[in-house]
Amino acid sequence: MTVTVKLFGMLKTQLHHESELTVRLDQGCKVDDLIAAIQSMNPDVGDLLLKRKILVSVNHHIAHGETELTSADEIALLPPFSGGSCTSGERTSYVYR
Amino acid sequence: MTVTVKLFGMLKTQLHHESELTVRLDQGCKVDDLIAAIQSMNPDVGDLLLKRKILVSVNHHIAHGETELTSADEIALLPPFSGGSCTSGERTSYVYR
Amino acid sequence: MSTVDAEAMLVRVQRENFSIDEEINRVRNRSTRIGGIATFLGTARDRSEDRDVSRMTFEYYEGMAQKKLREIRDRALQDFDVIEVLVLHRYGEIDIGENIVLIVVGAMHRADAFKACKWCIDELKQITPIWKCEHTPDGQMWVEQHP
Amino acid sequence: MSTVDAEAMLVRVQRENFSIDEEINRVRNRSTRIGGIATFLGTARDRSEDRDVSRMTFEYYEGMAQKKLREIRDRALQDFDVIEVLVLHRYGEIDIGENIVLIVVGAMHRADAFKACKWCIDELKQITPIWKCEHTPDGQMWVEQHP
Repeated sequence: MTVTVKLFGMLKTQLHHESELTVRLDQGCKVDDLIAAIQSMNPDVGDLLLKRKILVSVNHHIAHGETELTSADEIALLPPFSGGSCTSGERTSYVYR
Repeated sequence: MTVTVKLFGMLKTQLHHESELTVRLDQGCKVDDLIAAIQSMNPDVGDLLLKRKILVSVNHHIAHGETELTSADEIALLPPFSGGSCTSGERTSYVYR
Repeated sequence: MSTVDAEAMLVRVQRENFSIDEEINRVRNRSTRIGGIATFLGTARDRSEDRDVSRMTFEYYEGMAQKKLREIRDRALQDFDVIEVLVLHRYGEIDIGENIVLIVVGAMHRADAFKACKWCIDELKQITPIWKCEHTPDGQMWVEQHP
Repeated sequence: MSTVDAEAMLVRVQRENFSIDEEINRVRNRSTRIGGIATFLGTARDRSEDRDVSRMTFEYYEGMAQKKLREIRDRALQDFDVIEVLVLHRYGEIDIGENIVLIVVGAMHRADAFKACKWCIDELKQITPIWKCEHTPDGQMWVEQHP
């Protein structure tokens, strides 16, 4: 099956300036399998997914590795959130757009 | 000498609906003497002054009993403040206007 | 507007209602370093303990009230890591739901803005010579609050 | 406006700027029991750590961002003694000094309003899929914040 994965923020830059990614997976695949597939495409992004610095959402819920996927699911990769205003003493890291 | 004492809030009600009080005092009198004079005019208000539920201000500063008074001073009796909005779980007591 | 006039607008006791957008802009315009603005708006409730309230009247001590509000602003600016503070209280007759008091604090970091804003309104209630009279079905009463 | 429409206005992600007076009125108009309204307004600062920032762009995940903001409002209403909560975030290009995010909380008592307001903005930053890109002299950068 083919799943479409939405990309946001710095991930669009890191994954070839696309806002969506299409990934071929076996029927009955899990989020862990999706992460492995992305790891082989882009090891940096794969590592951030494994460390859960980037999260996977399925149908607007944060998913864990065992969550099963279907081609009807709305899947997204979520880099660290940075909404709100810059009002705390946060460390900041940057990725060029 | 004669001093003029400004009245606010519930004190205007308690002291004959006047916004000022004129009190005759000896030269060199202190706030404690003013309180004694008010005590003889209105024991209820005098008691609240002695308990410091009502404060005396002299020239916009909260005064203590030993503060000396002159006829040029701006003197006021300040009942408990109730500015701001009614937003805490306060006990409230009332005096009819 | 001169600096003195702009500062005078940051501490006021006035009869008229105010626009919160306008008051926030006075604070915001003081510095582009501001990243968070905490605001407290006190409004007139229709209940006071177990009494219905239909309206209220605020009285203040002209001169001393403003002096105390300036003290509050100065101390907040000194004791907290904040950039600007505005303190505003109305007097006269105020209907249910209407604005009574406004504190606006601008800071680089939001935690400081919240802390200073809360301190200002707590302090205002303690030290500012302002008095509230509530209009109730039993008549008009001066309110004395015990924290 | 129906109840459903009025509720929908209390949680929004939108490009346009907003009036704080209007948003506060949405909260105020929900109940005459409200005596204190705590507000947090996040504005665009011209510095981010040691970099000059000339502008910023916010991107969000349509659908999921709104869902998370609704969750924040629902949990605040449930976990704090407050009467109404409004949560609003802008997206798109935002100039220095402009509004980014607004939380408005109305309560009977001011301490509850402050606590809930602070919790909402802290939680918003943790769980809402919104991303900021800063325009700096070195180019445009996606910001990743570590509390």
